[in-house]
Amino acid sequence: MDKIHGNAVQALSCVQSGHTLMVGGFGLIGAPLTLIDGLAEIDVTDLTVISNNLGEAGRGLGVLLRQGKIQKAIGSYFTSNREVGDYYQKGEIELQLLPQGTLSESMRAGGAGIGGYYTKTGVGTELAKGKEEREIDGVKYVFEPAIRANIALIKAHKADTLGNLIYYKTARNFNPLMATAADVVIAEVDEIVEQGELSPEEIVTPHLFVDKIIKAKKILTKAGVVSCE
Amino acid sequence: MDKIHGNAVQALSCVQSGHTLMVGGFGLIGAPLTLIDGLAEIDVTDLTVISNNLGEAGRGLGVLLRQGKIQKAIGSYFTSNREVGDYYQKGEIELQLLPQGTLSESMRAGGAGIGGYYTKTGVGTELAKGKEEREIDGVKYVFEPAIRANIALIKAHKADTLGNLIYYKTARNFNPLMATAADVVIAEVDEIVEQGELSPEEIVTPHLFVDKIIKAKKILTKAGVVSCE
Amino acid sequence: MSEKNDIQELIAKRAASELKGPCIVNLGIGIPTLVAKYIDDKNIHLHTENGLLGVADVEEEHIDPNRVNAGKLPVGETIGASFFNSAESFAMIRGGHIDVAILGVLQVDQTGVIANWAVPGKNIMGVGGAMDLLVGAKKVIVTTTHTTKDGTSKLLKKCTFPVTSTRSADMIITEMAVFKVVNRKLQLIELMPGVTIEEVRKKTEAEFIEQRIDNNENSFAGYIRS
Amino acid sequence: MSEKNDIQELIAKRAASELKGPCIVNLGIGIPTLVAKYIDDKNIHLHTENGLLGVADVEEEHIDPNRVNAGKLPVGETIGASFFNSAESFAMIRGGHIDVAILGVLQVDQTGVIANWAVPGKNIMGVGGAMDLLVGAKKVIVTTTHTTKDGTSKLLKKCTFPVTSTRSADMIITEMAVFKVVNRKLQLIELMPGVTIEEVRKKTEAEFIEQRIDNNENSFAGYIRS
Repeated sequence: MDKIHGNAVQALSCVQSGHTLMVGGFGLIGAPLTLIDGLAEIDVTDLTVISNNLGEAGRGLGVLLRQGKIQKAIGSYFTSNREVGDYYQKGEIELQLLPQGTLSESMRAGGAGIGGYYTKTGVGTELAKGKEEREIDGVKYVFEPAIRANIALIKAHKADTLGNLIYYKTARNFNPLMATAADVVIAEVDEIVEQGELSPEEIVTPHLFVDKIIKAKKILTKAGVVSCE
Repeated sequence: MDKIHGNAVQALSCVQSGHTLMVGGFGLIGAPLTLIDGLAEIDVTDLTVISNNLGEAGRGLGVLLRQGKIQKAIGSYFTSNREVGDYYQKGEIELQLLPQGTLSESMRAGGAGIGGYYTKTGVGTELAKGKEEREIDGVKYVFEPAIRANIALIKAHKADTLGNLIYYKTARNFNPLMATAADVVIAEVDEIVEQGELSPEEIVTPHLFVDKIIKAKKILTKAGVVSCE
Repeated sequence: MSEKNDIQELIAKRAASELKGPCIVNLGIGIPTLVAKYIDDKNIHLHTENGLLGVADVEEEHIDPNRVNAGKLPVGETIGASFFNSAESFAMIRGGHIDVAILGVLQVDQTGVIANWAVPGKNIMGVGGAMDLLVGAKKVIVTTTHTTKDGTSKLLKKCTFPVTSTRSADMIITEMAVFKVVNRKLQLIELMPGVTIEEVRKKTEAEFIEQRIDNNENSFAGYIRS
Repeated sequence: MSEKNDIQELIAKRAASELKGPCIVNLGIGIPTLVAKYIDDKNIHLHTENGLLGVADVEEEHIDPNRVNAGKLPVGETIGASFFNSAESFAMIRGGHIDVAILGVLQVDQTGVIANWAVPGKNIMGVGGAMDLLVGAKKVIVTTTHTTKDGTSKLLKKCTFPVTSTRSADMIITEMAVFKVVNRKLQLIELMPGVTIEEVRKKTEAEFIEQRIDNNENSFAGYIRS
């Protein structure tokens, strides 16, 4: 079975309007910029996007925001794209804010067959309003449900031809978690290597989590996002 | 601060009677055999031991069982030591059986500030008796509380002098989880290397989890457990 | 080879023929372990819950005591294998990332529910990963001898031992026959070579459906092998 | 350097002096980020919640756009650093593995409760790791200017902005004074150089304890620096 696809649009053929998508990255760092470009090209709407941020103004997921493709966003820090507030004010996007630790933990739960869990984070704050509270061994926790997506778009550093992945520095962030929590996982990578080139002890995402792989055509450099075709 | 200790007994000075101990390993594979030997030498009783197995008859944790030091054991597969049943019949040990996935997940929760979680595993079985059941999105789950210990005794392959750890093949098993879920974590390692010798991308247990390190004096070989002093 | 071994190999070989790559397969202890040697599709990847994806056979000289399967037996690793901790391994299982689990059982009932971890009257001493595999694997194949040593059916109307999960297995393979579990009913789909339907009826306590094709006494729905 | 910068550096330097190795420290965005340059103890390890233990300064030529801190600013890595995913990073935070978190605030009240993520009337757009750090870090040090730009006290009787946690900070460091939070009460322990107790009283809405030592008007319990 060949997981390697020639381009983003081809790999994204499974994305449908109304789908929930997880998109990796902490801002633009570790974001699958080529796949996001592909999303911008295809005709899908009413997406729910689960991602820490919505990119920056007009960059990364910010492009999809401007296209009006995002119906709802679940994340922890939308502030990094100043346009999100404008769309929210106009009622053009629904937002769900989660503490960053809760966002990442809920993804892990979703990928691990855990229905939900109790976290200390947020107890007694506005973000816990309407959430079930429970005391365990004298400590207060709030219930958080697992989250999953139809599709995860992630960025890794290297893939082998089987689909095993390793990451690069803080571009790792949410990517390995999203790889576990979606029905279809599409990875954008800097480099594709032969089976056996990644050390079995070092592989962060084993291949059973990965469905499709494309090579990155846009990368983040010191000078900003550049094309590397 | 120097985390490296000269011998097991010295490193174990923090262990007290009545303590709850996590002990790594899947049977003898990845078990901290030198630290277990140290436990056999010191005068502590009424221990609660959290470990997948209680070693084998007279080997690994099986030695402590014979010494009568274990008041309660929490694990998933005691069958591998045929003597556990005898002690249980005589009322000399209390046993708590958890599915292996629940055992490992509860450790992770304990280390991650999660109070408890809902798992599908065990629903409708004898092991779920008395446990809270909850339906989430149409699926039944049981509640499992996090588990923690006073002390974790783990086995790793290499430590650097800061306390970063990497593991070796399937000797990894429960060790990285236990490293997160105890007040004091003591790691037994095959080799101690200089800071910087382990790749930052490859470190499995970052040093903030590790309190003490000793060098292994007993290791598992094809021929069985041998001394390597 | 003893008769017992012959039977186990027969069942294991039949189970292996159910596997089509690409897929991720977890093999339990006992007969399921034997399945490995009948797999020659490189797109079938074996997972063991103690923390390895890419289990391979190992020759005596390459045995590593720290590289074992769930039965603590030495195994090899494929090119492209990876190691991970127990929580990650069970996250794969519970999270639905394993396509097929092949498991041994003590009993299986006519709804496909299995019992494979405890015997009443004996100390309940071990469960391991059995319950996790039952709730998590997309497809569960049971491999078992048709009867116990004393000739009693292992395919029962109702399990008398504690069940492992409320979830039904999807297929049951014995040395006598192969059953599919469809809508919580056993459906005979195949007789093993030389076995008659009468023998299966005699040795099986569980009710099962014999859906004949073309009114032919020996053909069953799905009976495409002989 | 501007007066604003001077004030921030003063606060950061004072916060750095609270840190004694060995310890694991998480630095928030803003003034806390500046604390890094006043640390020269090799046993103080900096954690950033986006997935790095062992944050270091970085010189322009070594900037890597994929190695950043929680404020998305480029950082370096120490020898012995490690990278991990976001869930693992927050497991460290929530699980009690971070010794000290140094955080900026919008407001802090006289029980030590802080508000640092949302302003009423504006869109609530971001929370990041603030709530996790508050519940998880063993010790929380607040670094903040004593007043807002228009001169209003940031140390209030009660926060008017949404709070970040019900947990109190342990210490508050401003350009005017240092307070300890003991049993949910602010206790003045130090005046910054050149600041008088009268000035602090005037600029502080929150009630705080002045526990004088030796009846000396300028000595407070814990006042060991000048």
